[in-house]
Amino acid sequence: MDTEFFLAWLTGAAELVRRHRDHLTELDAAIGDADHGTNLDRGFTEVLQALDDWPPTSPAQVLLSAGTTLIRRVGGASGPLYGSAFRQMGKALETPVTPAGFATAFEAGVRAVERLGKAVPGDKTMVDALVPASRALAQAVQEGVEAREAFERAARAAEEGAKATIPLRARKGRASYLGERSVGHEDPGAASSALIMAALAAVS
Amino acid sequence: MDTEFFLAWLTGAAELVRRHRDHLTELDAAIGDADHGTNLDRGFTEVLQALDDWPPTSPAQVLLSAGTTLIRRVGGASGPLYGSAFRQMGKALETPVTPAGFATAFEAGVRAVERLGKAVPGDKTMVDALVPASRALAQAVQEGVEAREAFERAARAAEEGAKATIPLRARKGRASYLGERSVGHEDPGAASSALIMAALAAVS
Amino acid sequence: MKKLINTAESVIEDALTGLAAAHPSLRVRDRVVYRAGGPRPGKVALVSGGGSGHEPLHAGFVGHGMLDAACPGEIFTSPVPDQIIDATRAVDGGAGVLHIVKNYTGDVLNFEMAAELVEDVEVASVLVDDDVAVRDSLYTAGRRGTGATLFVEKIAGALAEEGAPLAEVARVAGEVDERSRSFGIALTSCTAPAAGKPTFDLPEGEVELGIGIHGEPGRARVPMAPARELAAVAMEAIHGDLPLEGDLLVMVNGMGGTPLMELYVVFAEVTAFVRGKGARVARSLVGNYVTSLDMQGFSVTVCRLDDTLTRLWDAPVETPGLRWGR
Amino acid sequence: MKKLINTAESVIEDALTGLAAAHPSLRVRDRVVYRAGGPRPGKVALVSGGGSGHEPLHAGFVGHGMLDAACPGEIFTSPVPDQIIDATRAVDGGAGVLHIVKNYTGDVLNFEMAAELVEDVEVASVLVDDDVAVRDSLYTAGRRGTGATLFVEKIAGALAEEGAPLAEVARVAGEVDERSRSFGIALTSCTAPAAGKPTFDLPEGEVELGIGIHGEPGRARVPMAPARELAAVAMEAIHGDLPLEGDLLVMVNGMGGTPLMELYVVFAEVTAFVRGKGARVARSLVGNYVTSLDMQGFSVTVCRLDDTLTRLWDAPVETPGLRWGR
Ligand SMILES: Nc1ncnc2c1ncn2[C@@H]1O[C@H](COP(=O)(O)OP(=O)(O)O)[C@@H](O)[C@H]1O
Ligand SMILES: Nc1ncnc2c1ncn2[C@@H]1O[C@H](COP(=O)(O)OP(=O)(O)O)[C@@H](O)[C@H]1O
Ligand SMILES: [Mg+2]
Ligand SMILES: [Mg+2]
Ligand SMILES: [Mg+2]
Ligand SMILES: [Mg+2]
Repeated sequence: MDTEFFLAWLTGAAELVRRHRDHLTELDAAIGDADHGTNLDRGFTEVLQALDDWPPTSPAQVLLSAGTTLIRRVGGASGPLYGSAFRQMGKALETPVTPAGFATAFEAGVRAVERLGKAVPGDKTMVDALVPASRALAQAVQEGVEAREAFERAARAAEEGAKATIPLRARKGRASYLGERSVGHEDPGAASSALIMAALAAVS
Repeated sequence: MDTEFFLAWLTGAAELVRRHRDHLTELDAAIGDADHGTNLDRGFTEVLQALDDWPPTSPAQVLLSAGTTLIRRVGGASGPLYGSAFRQMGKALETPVTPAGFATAFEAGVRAVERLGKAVPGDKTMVDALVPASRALAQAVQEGVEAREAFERAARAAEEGAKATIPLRARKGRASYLGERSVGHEDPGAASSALIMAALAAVS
Repeated sequence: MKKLINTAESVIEDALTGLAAAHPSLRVRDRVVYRAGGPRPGKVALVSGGGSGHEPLHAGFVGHGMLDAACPGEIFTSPVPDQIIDATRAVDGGAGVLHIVKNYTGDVLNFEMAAELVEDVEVASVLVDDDVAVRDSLYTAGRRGTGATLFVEKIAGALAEEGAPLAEVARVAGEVDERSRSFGIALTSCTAPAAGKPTFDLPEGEVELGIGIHGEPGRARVPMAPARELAAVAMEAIHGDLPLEGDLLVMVNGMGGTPLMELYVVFAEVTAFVRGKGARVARSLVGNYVTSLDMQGFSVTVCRLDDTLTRLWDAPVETPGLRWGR
Repeated sequence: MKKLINTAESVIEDALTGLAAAHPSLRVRDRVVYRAGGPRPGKVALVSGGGSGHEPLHAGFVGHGMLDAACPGEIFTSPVPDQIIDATRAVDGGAGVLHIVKNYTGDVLNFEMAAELVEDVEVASVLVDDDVAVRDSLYTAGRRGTGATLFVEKIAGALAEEGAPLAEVARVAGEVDERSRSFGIALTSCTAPAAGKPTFDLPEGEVELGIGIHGEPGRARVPMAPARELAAVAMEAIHGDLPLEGDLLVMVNGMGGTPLMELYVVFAEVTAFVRGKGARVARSLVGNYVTSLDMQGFSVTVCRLDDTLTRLWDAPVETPGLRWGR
């Protein structure tokens, strides 16, 4: 897993976010303020721009650059959260990158989201997609399956985690203001997390 | 034609205006500001109230009271115009009231509208209903037909005059701001004038 | 129709109750809004009025440096002579009273009747007719009075505070009107409470050009366009009637339902347009000042300033709708 | 969607251009709105910010007696740390900087990150959370910051002008928040330019109770009712959380698309309600101050005054959105 791999991941994530932008915004309109799609699309566009302007020379640099850009350009709740996740992942990532090393770094990134947002699984946030993804990744690595397979399991876990937010009542973020009325809608941040993991699995 | 007759006329006019209030307002919405029906309904309601509070003892008093109330309670363009019309009619009315005397007084009332509003027939205003009504009345009286018949001719003339405003381009009042766009709509004030004349013909 | 009212019949009364409660500097009696403290001896008094639905105009401009009284009529219906007579008599401080009348048949007739009936007070009157969307010709009731009314009330009010005599205040008021022009564009119609539905239908993709402030349709209907183009339409109409030169007082006015953010977007375009003509925006106002109920849209009003008018515009004013310098 | 904009992407930039052109007392640089004239030596500086779409909040409250800088984010999206860092460094006059933060996850996270990164400036921060529609519990992100933000900015700003130290300004700012409560009701949704359609659908006969200021749906949907009843719903919610007693500062705030006349109707009802509870409306504001784009509706914010807060509220203020005393 070299620098190219991580560039491909973020490029793929940016494409998926762009393609699903309006859907993410609609999810946010239902239980938030209708800006999640535009926020992330703006952010990932800037991420690719920055990676293009200052070409990174290591996987860690890719993640650090992406995290910093998301923090500096997105705003809202998702900006600092995703930004910190990528930055922590970058800081924890050791080169050469092994699947096991990546799983550890990824878990550090997810921890950063939990620490910053103080959300736990079940609060109906991106954490509900990221934590299962992190677990699946660690599990797969332990089982020694090859990277590609491990990423696919993580992506599936994230996707299932996102869908599992539908029946939940939000306890964090804007959706929590709706109380009972937040039930029955998928959390936009969990949905975008699933997209980012899908992009990881799609890197070839 | 005694005091009762004139009270009956105004009572009938008030009823017709009430019944056609929304229609008059819709006509005004098309080429004005959507208040003619409410203006006149408010005005005639007050007219009856005042006639009830201070019972008039002569036909002239009925008209003077009605005119004053319309001026004091309606506002807009139609308030001063209709108000002055009834006031002038009252001033010019001689008792005992003969059909001929009424025709003369009515003409004086119409003149007041023309003087105040400076509108001439063809400008697409109430004048287009009132002037033909006045002419028909004078004509009928000259021919010596009985009152009831004379009033019916006047009402018909007013009605035709109102409908005849449809193809006209307004040159006075709010409708004139629309220029060509005022063509194709009946003038609300002409329509209300026709109602007032219909009430006259309906007095029995 | 969804409106924050109790009943369509009581809306004016209820709003005036709220206005009086919100502004101790005002007094409301018999449908007239007065500046508290009674007539100012020796000061020319200013009285204006017109249909309601244009808030803050006129009642929101009663106070030091502007109006002494405002006569609110029913919605979009000019006030009745009684209100104007009461107001004129009550505010006269011996120096006479200026009636500021927007040029609409109803307003003109009712103010004229009132003026005739107060022989005991010296009354002068100024007619505001700044709307370039209406050609002043034999074929119209003449230009409508719109945004310039605020300029006339502010500048004449400042002059009156300085102690100028009635004739002088009336002269300058007329001068402000002559130097001012307006043009309005509607994105939506407005809904009068009594009517209960929009005065006219305006499809999603279209706007009305040359609207007045009573929800009446405009001169023409065109496809919706970016703010830059809509601002240009309004400014070209104004510039074509009164060339933009020198120092200008410019108001970008919201029609009541348009948020401030959009008005600033329009103002940015208007400023660029003015610069493009070699003139200068010396003073400005951006906000909802002369409205048409809940209509979405804007109007631009431009006044060519000179040193005197600028001084009078800058003079202190203390009203609910306009306040600076005290 | 019909809006007076050029493009959904450029609306913030365009509006800031118009804001700067309209108000010589402001400076706009890198998405931060500053009070002209640079930092005030020895004066505690106030910085606030949040998503755009709430105009005049926050940029309209930059000036003497209120904010030293405002950081506007994208529409309904909190600003990024860079803006807050730039603003904090630029306005510090040596006495430290107070961050006024509305309680939303995004605002809190971005202001926190910024505060951590400016070790060179003494920063204190106050969290505004006045919306009683949201229960503050383990099950929510806590109460939203809405109308009380204006009260905090005005009163803390006046105290800072008096030369009070950062700790004192922060303490009083927190006290204003503790003494304030708000409740909002929407008649229509709002349309974010980027979304292009209303955030939620609200049928003709219904209203949303307990809305925030980001077009998010409220706590419940009920049939439309007369202003008197809607005002009572809002006031009961407030009174149930903070009993109405003594002298009150009351704001009846429009959500952006509601005309002033209707807000006065609501204010009349609110005043009557307060009187009914034996309290007194000692100070008030009626208008569009903390808005949600083009949403129609209103919110009521009440603050229990004491002599100090009243004095600070009355102190001179000179901003585009709030001005008196100079
Ligand atoms: N405290 C939190 N912890 C973790 N994730 C959160 C938290 N608050 C919000 N989020 C995530 O952020 C998403 C909303 O992001 P976005 O709409 O971009 O920001 P905002 O809510 O400020 O408009 C939510 O769907 C949720 O997944
Ligand atoms: N100058 C005028 N002369 C005669 N009638 C007029 C004149 N101006 C307006 N009207 C009449 O008044 C009617 C409008 O009355 P109304 O709607 O009550 O007042 P407003 O136009 O002030 O809203 C018009 O339909 C027209 O018939
Ligand atoms: Mg959001
Ligand atoms: Mg009318
Ligand atoms: Mg009218
Ligand atoms: Mg947001």
